[in-house]
Amino acid sequence: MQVTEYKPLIVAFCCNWCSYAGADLAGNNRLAYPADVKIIRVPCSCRVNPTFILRAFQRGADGVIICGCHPGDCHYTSGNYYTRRRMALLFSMLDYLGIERERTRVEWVSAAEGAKFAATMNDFVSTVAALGENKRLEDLRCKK
Amino acid sequence: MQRIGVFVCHCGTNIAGTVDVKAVAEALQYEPGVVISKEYQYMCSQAGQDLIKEAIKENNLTGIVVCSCSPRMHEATFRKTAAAAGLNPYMVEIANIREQCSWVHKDIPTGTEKAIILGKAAVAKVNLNAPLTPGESPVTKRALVIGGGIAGIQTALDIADAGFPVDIVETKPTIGGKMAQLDKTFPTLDCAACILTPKMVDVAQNDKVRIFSYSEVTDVSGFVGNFEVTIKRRARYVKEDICTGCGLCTEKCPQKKVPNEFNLGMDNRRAIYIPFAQAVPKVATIDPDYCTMLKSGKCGVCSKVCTVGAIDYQAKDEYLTEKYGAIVVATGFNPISMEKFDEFAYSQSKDVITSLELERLMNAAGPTGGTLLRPSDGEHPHTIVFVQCVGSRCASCAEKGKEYCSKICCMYTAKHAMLIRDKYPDTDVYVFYIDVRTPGKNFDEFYRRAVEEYGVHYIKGMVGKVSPEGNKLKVRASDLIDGKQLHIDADLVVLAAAIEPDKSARPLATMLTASMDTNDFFTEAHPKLRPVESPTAGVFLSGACQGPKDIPETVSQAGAAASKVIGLLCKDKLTGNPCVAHSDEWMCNGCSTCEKVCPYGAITYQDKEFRMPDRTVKVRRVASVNEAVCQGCGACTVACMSGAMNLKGFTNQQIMAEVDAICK
Amino acid sequence: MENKNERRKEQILRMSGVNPKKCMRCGKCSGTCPSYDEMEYHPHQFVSMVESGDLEPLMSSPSIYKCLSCFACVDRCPRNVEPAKLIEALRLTVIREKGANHLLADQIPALLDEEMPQQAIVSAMRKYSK
Amino acid sequence: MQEITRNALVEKASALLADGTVGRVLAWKRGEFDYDVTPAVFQTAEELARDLVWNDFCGANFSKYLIKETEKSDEKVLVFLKPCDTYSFNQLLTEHRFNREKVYVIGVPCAGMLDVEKVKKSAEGIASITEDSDKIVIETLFDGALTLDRASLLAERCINCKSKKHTAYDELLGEDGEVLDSARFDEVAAIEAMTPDERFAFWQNELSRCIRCNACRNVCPACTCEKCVFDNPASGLENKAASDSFEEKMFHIIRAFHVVGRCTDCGECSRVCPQQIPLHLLNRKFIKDIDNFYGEYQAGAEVGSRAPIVDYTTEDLEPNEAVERGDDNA
Amino acid sequence: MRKISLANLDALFAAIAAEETLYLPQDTEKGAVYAEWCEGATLSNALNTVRSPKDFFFPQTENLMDFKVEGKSIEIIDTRKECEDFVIFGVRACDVRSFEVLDRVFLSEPVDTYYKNRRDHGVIISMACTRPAETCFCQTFGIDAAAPEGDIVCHKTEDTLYLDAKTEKGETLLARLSALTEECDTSAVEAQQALIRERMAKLPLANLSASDFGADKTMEFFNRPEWKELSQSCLGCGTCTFVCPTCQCYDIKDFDTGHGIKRFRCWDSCMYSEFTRMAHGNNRLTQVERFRQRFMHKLVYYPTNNDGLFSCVGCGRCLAKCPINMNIVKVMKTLGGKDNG
Repeated sequence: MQVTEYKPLIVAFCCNWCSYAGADLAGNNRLAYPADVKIIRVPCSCRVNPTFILRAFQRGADGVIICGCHPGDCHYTSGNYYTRRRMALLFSMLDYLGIERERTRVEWVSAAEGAKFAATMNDFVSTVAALGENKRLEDLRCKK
Repeated sequence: MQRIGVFVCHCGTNIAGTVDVKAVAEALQYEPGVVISKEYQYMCSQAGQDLIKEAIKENNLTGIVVCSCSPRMHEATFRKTAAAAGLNPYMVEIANIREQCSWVHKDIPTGTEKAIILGKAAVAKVNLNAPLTPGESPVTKRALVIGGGIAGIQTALDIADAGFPVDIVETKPTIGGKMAQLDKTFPTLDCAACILTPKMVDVAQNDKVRIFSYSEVTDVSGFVGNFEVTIKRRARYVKEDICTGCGLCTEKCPQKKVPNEFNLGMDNRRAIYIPFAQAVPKVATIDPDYCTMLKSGKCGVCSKVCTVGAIDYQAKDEYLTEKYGAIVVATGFNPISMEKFDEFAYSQSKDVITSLELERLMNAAGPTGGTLLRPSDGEHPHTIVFVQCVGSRCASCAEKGKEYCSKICCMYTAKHAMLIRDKYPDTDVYVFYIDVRTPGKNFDEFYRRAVEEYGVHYIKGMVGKVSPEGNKLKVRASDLIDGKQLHIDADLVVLAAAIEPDKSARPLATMLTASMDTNDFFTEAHPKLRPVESPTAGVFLSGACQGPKDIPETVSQAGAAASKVIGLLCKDKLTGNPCVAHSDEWMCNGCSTCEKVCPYGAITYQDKEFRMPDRTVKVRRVASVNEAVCQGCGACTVACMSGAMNLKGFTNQQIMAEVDAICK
Repeated sequence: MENKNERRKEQILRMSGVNPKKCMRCGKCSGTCPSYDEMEYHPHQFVSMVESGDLEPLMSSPSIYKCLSCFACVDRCPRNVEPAKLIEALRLTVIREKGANHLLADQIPALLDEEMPQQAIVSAMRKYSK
Repeated sequence: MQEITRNALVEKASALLADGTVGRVLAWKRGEFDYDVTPAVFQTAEELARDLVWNDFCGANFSKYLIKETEKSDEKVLVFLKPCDTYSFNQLLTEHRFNREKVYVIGVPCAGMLDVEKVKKSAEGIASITEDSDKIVIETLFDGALTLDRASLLAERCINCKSKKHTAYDELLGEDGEVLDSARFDEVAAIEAMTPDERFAFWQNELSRCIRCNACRNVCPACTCEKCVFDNPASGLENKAASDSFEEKMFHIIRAFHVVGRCTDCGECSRVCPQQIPLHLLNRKFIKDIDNFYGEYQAGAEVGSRAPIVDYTTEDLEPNEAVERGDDNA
Repeated sequence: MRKISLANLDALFAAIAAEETLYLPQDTEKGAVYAEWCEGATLSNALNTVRSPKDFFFPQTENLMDFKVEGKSIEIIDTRKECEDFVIFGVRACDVRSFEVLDRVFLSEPVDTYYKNRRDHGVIISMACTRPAETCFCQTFGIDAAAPEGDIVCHKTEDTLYLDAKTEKGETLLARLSALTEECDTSAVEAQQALIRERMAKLPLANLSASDFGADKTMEFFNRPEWKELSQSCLGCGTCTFVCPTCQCYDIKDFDTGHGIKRFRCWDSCMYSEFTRMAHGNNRLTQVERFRQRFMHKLVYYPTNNDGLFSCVGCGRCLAKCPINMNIVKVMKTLGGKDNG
């Protein structure tokens, strides 16, 4: 496989109760993942507005991942079920507009899944790195 | 414009080892709004906190960013620090540069660069923070306990003892629950009825407690401190306040062929019945499925024999609505169905029974008057096989068994084996087990006594097959220690059936918006630290509805739930979480979308008068959030197209500022 | 040697698709096995011995041919361990390592009698051939 | 050819004005040219007799006007709704946008509306347009008369008409139709079948023409926010610039997302776009996905239904699968 | 006057494009648009483009300057680039007039240097209309579609293109093209002009009169009750303003890119509720007021400040594109009914 030098910028939205705790656990266990991942804490994955995702792409993000509690485990009972529908529709739309589907992802990471968090981030970063720079949803004004 | 202080923690070398903390502090001091940026060895230490407090006072800071460990670790600490220095605690943001930076990245340049970005994001957020104050709501000083088993009874008694009125809703005609069906209790072998019935009487006589038996909860609205609950009182066709419980009607009723659920269908009762002698309330109930008077209008015997005129064939279901400050769920458990375990022949042979059925067979008030007789032929069984873990710890098929350990079976089986050997020394008792789990006070001693003193054959291994042959039950099992397969001709096989939450729990959870796990056990707010609270504020858990429990555990959890309820009801007002949704009424178009997604029913709509810019007055339908109910998930904020709904502490603007800062 | 055994174990687990770690040592498989008394090693032992890498004794034991492949153990195992599949994989490993079928197709007619059920012939082919 | 005549509408409206059932009438008003029709409020029978028009160019959907119109006074408003308009009507009621009691709905059957752009493409300098059963006769300024098939001039939304059935009315003129089996998703499927690069090129070409005039939003019966996020400086999204391709994509994705489960596919957005961007293809993609992922759902088919975007089941497909699923549809 | 055979049009375009960027109307599936000429591109026969040519001088969005923030210091960066010469070919009489309307706004003191820069470098080659549309009413504002203004004026007949330079800029360009063109008399052009004028007279809006409107008529029209009825179906979208060749309102905003600020301006529309929003809020609160503003500006305010010149040129774009078909013609007919039958 070709070694890519591209360092992507990844925005990860993590729900406070599961995935953010999962990320903390990955830290506690010193499970490394690329520093390209920057986490934003939200109370629940259902707090993530599609606008935030587009905004991230506009400002130069190359990939956006949303992490929440596993379906059925939402701290707020049903938040991640709404996330699931919203993002299914949004991702399908982005794909329809010809935007690389690999740039967006939803993963369910529980507070106990530090290893899964790190593995997911490693995988996502390498997937996005292979795609290279986000050109289809970029805002030229935001380029340096 | 905010005046922000940035405080970068070394956390010893935990952070400083991979992050150049000085560089971080330096880089952040030029961010908009930042007036001071410092680093220190341990920010969470007293000295570190003092440093923050001083900086707040000296620089008149309006907000602070602490670059340190996870907010899950010390956000509360630093909020208190800020509050102590006179700053609103919600003007604090944490940049997680330990768990999500120094601990997962290896080299200093990378770690430092990321820490700076995380710090910038936190600064960008604080720039848009606003001081938040938690809202207040009054508390209705009355509790509801759903379920009248030992858990519910104990909780109700404890709450009533503290002086608060409490109502018990029980679906059965009597309270008492599963414990009332038990014979003896481990590990002391007290008679269950002897210790339970006095409590039932206590509860019945306590003037703070109302018992709604033969009733169910049909609707719950409101929120912690202010629930409004609709209770359906099913028609029992007997006037509860008049019936003396003399029992004459239950003797005269001509309909004798009604399976007696209290004895698990092993004998019959009448169509008008009192479940058992010590029932509370001790009043008769007519079973409308069997009463010929109710079904065809012919009979009326009970009405004729009743000396006080308590029978009322015209009775209807009644609904009553009551306000409560707290709700305790104590819906209990049931053994799972054994129908699907073909290998144990439960459906084929009457002599394969469950442990609960055995309890009734051994109970003096049971169908056999306490003599252990085979259900098929009424003979005395000589060889009895107990099978442990039937449907428990079962990963294979979800529709058959349960993945969890049912917890109580090891001990009650030891109890059964011991009692049988004690009463009928001529019987051979085999217990097939996978593990014997006895973590409890005097539990292991109890189990050892069964083996050592009572001569119960404990065999490590599992029964593979039970096949009825003639009047015997051929049991094939393995003995893993001796390395042989056993073939036993048994007279009675007792299955330790897994237990599952009562079926009423799931619809109830929906009404309460309380969460459940995949097995339909209620989820606790925290599995270790808040075991008797549901994540839904004001809803508490008591007994087996939360997970399998034995009686001592149930009673102690019942007490714990009661003390939580008392703690809540003692308050005159509740303060909430200030990070709640807020509707901008000028922006709201009244579409009701947010109302649909709110899992707590925290959003309501009302028509309000607005003075429009052109000086006209207009009535508009707008959303308003009940801050005491809102838990702050934010589902509504995304559902709201116009952006009228926002989440305090996590506003659209704050999150976008974080995005912008990260994507610089 | 160590390596060969490890490879073998890995292959057996892969072929059978069984994860012996799921076993909770209840012995229901052995309790249910109709061939129990014929066997030197019993179904639950197969599971635990494969897990501990103790393959040689199993492979040289006639027990592997005593399993009827009736799948009672598979059906009743509360943890979905599927011992019969493990035994079958062991059997296959033995036959493959021998380099020849234990039973050749043309040997079969001589062994047939009228009483023999079709099922037995089919399962015998599976059991004794690569 | 529309089944109901203009005079029938005028008579009906005049009668209801006369007997006091309604105080005003929302209907189409004739303009300078035969294709020039403006939504208007009529107060008197004289105005109706003079100016009301009902022809092949009465595409405008009145549902949204009801929000403003019902607030003006306590009188009832008479509104003429075509079948597709009634879906928007119901959806607005679902969202409590106006008081049903203040509206008197007359359902008008619709034989499909003509696309003015198609008409103008086939003839320059239009003097008049007349109908002759299934033919349209266009009298031009310089080239004499042209006779064209009516079907060839139908608007895309009418070719793919989803329903001839009125989902709401107080009174119906003529016969009600049926919900149709339309091929409206074919175009979406064709785009789905493209490669990602082709799809990107397609939309880049379409959306880059956007001039941010907001006609699509302002005409949309689902866009009834008190203040649109794109007009609200506090939202962080406000931007009038048609600066580079991102802003338009952002605008159209978010706009489509905001009407998910609420868009009735009335097609007004595409009709009014001065740059002829096929905006309905965005909304229809969402509708198609909803049908595929969560079961068929037609916004506005009834009042009070819960849109799939604000609903869920525990068995819903995962977002990452949703994209895969899109492929299978292609 | 010079002429060139239509067969040689490509050569003419190539000669222009050799030194200046040449834009001309080209057909697309969705109507004619101005696009840069390149080998093989053909001139559209459409009457006019969907969007007006005002973009060339007053683009929809334009970056004005950048700010760079470094620590506590702010640096202002002038992002203006020297504009290169360009030629717009085929501008109709109405659109040519629109440049005069824009000039009076942008070139009066203080001069808009961004606009002037482009205006100085642009050469306008106009084209007389032969087949006006039913939506045309340029003659209402004294524009002669048969004799447009411009640096070079063109007439296209069946087989020939006639070119006539009207300004110094035009003469320089035409001189450069002299090898391709030949001198001719004006007879063919005059014949065509007669035909055009005859056609113009027959247009449905030929008799539309603006005589009631004009400078200093504010009080006559401002409080007319008809505004309410006229505006009641207005959606408040910006279509009319954005397709209009003379609408010149813009908004200036700062865009934070995360690593600097870009100050840009973009077209704005008086139809928008946020138009000219100030600290105290909006000065035109209702759509009636916003609607009235647009037409009062075109027909009264602008003439008042600009020697009676109307800021409508009768191109008909708003008639064609308004989603609800409300337009200046209907406004004029309703309010200025004296001469409009």
